[in-house]
Formats: sequence, structure tokens, C-alpha cells
Amino acid sequence: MAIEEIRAIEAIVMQADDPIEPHMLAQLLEVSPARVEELCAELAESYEAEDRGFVLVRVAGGYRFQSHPDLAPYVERFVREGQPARMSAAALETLAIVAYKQPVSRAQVASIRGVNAEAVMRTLEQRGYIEEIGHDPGPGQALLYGTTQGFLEKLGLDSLEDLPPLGEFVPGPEVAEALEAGLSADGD
Amino acid sequence: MAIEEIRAIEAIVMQADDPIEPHMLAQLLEVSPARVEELCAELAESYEAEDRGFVLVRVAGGYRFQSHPDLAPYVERFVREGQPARMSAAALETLAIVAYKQPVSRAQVASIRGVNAEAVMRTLEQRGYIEEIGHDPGPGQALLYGTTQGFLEKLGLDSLEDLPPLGEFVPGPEVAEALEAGLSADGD
Amino acid sequence: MSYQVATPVFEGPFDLLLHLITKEQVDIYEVSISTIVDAYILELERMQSLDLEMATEFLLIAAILVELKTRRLLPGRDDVDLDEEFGLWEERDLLLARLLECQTFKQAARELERLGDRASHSYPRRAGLDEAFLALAPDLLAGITAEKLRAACVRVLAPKPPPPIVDTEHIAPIRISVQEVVEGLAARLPRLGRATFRELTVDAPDRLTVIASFLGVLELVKQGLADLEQATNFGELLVIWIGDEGASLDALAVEDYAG
Repeated sequence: MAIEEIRAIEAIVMQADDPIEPHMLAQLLEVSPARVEELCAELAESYEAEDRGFVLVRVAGGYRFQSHPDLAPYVERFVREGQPARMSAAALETLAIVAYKQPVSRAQVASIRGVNAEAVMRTLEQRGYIEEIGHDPGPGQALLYGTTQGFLEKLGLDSLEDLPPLGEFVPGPEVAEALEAGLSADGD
Repeated sequence: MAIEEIRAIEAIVMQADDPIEPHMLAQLLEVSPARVEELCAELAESYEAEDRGFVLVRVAGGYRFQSHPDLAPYVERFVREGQPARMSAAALETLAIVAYKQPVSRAQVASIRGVNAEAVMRTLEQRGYIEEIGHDPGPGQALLYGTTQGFLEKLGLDSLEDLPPLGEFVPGPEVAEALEAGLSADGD
Repeated sequence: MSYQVATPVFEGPFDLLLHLITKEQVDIYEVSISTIVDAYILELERMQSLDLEMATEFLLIAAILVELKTRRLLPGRDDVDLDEEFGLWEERDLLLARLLECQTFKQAARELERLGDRASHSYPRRAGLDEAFLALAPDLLAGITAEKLRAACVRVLAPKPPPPIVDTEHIAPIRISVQEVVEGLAARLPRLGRATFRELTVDAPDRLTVIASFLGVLELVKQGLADLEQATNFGELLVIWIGDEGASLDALAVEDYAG
């Protein structure tokens, strides 16, 4: 016999259309957020153990039901609106810069990429990956951008801390050496 | 070990917004509608036996997940405490664009507002203020949205023609003020 | 000059440099200036309208490379101004740092793509509240009048106020018009017949003017009024006027740069 809290979590999450935060569940159930986390972990495991076609995931700071990734071929046949168009390399690189450097201005992004970032950033904004999150306090008052909740949802991340550290992507010594040699004043 | 068809039904029904007809499931799974009914009955029973907080029900000619009736008090509390009580500025602007520019696609609304409109439009649709009214004939066949009869009734309008004309873009005093505020040093 | 260099579409100057150095495994000094110019002109032809900012950035880097290359070819190193030399090393290091940073974000972008791909196989439940519960949800239209709706629509459609101050913190303002430079060159070159790029820019007040001049030369090449020649891989870039005496500029094409 499942305990009432577990059942209540299943009932509420089933009716929510955005990831529901543990503190909200805690408030509704009158238990501690830590207890909610514990119960949700238990639930997620039970679905896994029973080999269910859905999963309970922690994403963008909350819990939600999703179809099991295994079954994507079936779900894809059903989904009417096709998957959004793939992102261009330019869009992905710009998104990476905003994700790791936020809050960041358009000019800063352009300076890192060496190309104008305006059109790409507008597209990312319209597609819900980035948003204005403030103004530079400096004299320029440049608009500063950051990633959205939707960014976390689309990437399946719980929070920005789940992004792999940028250090992992710094080119290895062989690339750095090649670049260095290529630019070296002594040539070869 | 659950069989593939059972898992596929769980996956498809879990991510669907509306009840799914058995013949649709049958087509996706490449089994007979009768077999679908059998599997769904099996699933519904297993949730019952496991005392889950949700049920699989047959409603409006299709299958969908719902929270268990037992747990309605929790869900009701969630509706009262966990849902926005007022229309946000973003929601009002989106609703206004749909009202005046219908039929309009999500991408068009995003492009007019400059930010993603997905979440806001989903909420407006769920609340019954806007609805799908067709497909864009162009490539992509984007869904087009318009306002509902219920929307007109709540606003006390007989038809869309009764919406006040947008008129020339002479900014009213509040817009002029907003513009000025936007130009002042601290922006928002 | 040859237009057969097969280059992929480059997203920007860093892309091209990274490609030249890492993919082709070449010493940047062995890449002739004409290869860079070729690649650049190919890019121009692909572009409907030239992004002046990108072109400037591209040429800024090309200019650093040309400078580094010329420096390396100086016969003796005794006459080298040490301050200038250090400045050059600083620029080289800065360029290296920017290339490494660019490469880092390229890798990070691949990881984001991988995460997105993985997440896209799992479809979220977004059905939201059943009708039974929807009835209990607060009516968001309460207090909303048709007039408020109209005001909201006007607010969205009204032209946005310009940003407080244009954010130019990291981008040097472009003060010289490429059109002016093109006109200047079109006036001078027919008389000179041929001139090295260095001669043409010897009294340029700053690097941006040199860059604008380079753009101007490329524009003349594009319009078939000038040709570029480089005797050897390490030679000076020679600009040759091949237009008629009274050749008129294609005003429209020049506008692409200016606008």
C-alpha cells in the first residue's frame, strides 16, 4: 500500500504543465522539501524498476513526467508539430557563450565570436533559449542576457550548475601548440 | 518485464495533451484496436493494484491519465495555491496580439513580441481564451491560433469587430511615459 | 588570381583561421595573403550584403597576420624597434588567446547540442489541468477590458525606444566610410597605374583606415576595376588598376559596404 504523500505527488505532477518545484510540493503536502526529494527519488526508481514507459525527472528546478527515451520512435510518430529545426553551429556557439558567460551583453558575445551576434541572439530569444536579464551597471547600460527555464528544459538540465565545467572544453595541449606554432614569430 | 506495446502506450498517453483514441494508438503500435483496449484495461488495472496516485481513464472517446479522484483535495489546493491568480503582462500582451492579429502562429507571436510565446500561449489555450483555428497553408503547416467564443463572452463583446480599433500609432500618455522611462538612466 | 580555392563557408575570421591552422596543419606564414584574400572574396560573393563589422574583424586579423609575416621577412633584425616588436608579440598572444577561447566555445556548443539531442528523446507531459480542475482556476480575464487589451496590443506594436546608449564597449566605432575610401582609390589608382598596398596606406592615421582601404581595394577587385598581385609568397601586395580611364563606380555595390 503506497503512502498518501507518494500518491499525492503522482496526482499533482500529473496535472502540472511545468516542472513543479519541490518547495511547492512540500507546501501542498505539508512535509519538508527534503522529504519531497526523497519521495520523488523513490517514485522515479519504482517506475524504473517496473519498466514503465514514462519517467519522473528532475529538470529546470522541478519534477515532471516525461515519456521514456526508449520509446521516442513511437512518440515521434504521434507528435504533430515536427521537432523544431536543428540549431545552426552559429546559434549553438552563441548559446554556449551566453550559457557560460551570463550575464553577458551582445557586444561581449560578438567580441568572443568575432562576428556580429545580433541576428543570432534575436533568434535564440524568440525560440526561448535566452532572455534579457538586466542592464550593465556601467556607463553603457548594455542589455545583459542569460539563459531561460526553457533552455534548461530543452537540455534536460536541473540547473545551470549541471552544465559541464567550461574547463573541460579548453583545447588540449596539441591544439594549443598547433595554434601557437601557427602564430609563432619564428614560424616553424 | 513489461512488453513493448504496454510501454509505448504509457509513453504516448503520458505526453499527449488530449485523450488519445484507441484507433490512433492501434495505428502507432501496429496492432488492432481491440488489442489496444485490452492493453489499456491491463494498464488501468495495474495502476489500481499498485495504488498509484493516477488513473488511466477512457474519456471523450480516448485514453488519458488523470489524477486519482481520492487525491482531488491535493490537486485543488495546487490549483488555488500553485497557479497564477492574475494575468501577467506577458500573457496579456500575447492575448492581445492573438486577438488583433488572428489567425496567427506561435512563431509569428514570438516574432512580434521578440520573445518566445510557447509557455504563455499554452496557458492561454488551457484556460480556454485562445484555440487552434487552422493550419498555415505554407510549408511547415504551422498551427494558427485565434480567440475563443468564451473570450468574447468574458469581455462582453458580440464579435471580434467589437474590439476597439488599434487606430494610428499615436502613443497614449501611458505609452509616452513608458518610453520616457525607458530612455531614463535606470530603464526599468 | 585564382578563384579555385575550395573553402568551406566560414562563419567568421576565427573560423577561417582555426581552419587554416588546425585542419590544414599549415604554418600561417606559409598561407599567402592571396589565399586569405581569395577566401575572403568567396565569402563576399556568398553574402547578400556585407556585414561591415565582420569584415572589419576579419581584416583586423588579416592585418595582424600580414604584419607578423612582413616582420618575419625583414632581412636583418637590428633595425627592429623593440617597442613595436613587443606590441606585435602582445597582439599575437591576444590573437592566440582569442582563438583558444573561440575553440573552447565551439567544443562547449557541441556538448550543448549533445545534451539537447539526448533530452529530445524524452517528451514532457504538458497536458495541464483537467477540465474539472480548470473550473477552479482563477479567471485570468477578471478585470481585463477590451480597452486594456487594445492598450496592450499598441504597447507591443509601438516602436521600441532605442536602447539607452548603444553598447559599443568592445567594438571600436567605424569612423571611416568605405565608400569614401573606394572613391579616393578610384581617383588615385588610374594615375598611379600600380601601387603596393603599403604605398597606398602609408599615411593612414590608424589601423581602421588601413582596414577600410583593404576593403576598398577588394571592392575595386570585385567590380573588375583593379587586380591584385603578389610576386612571391612573401612579397608585397600589389594593386593594379585595370579599369578604363573614366570608369564609373557601381554605386549600388559600394552602398552595400556603407549601409
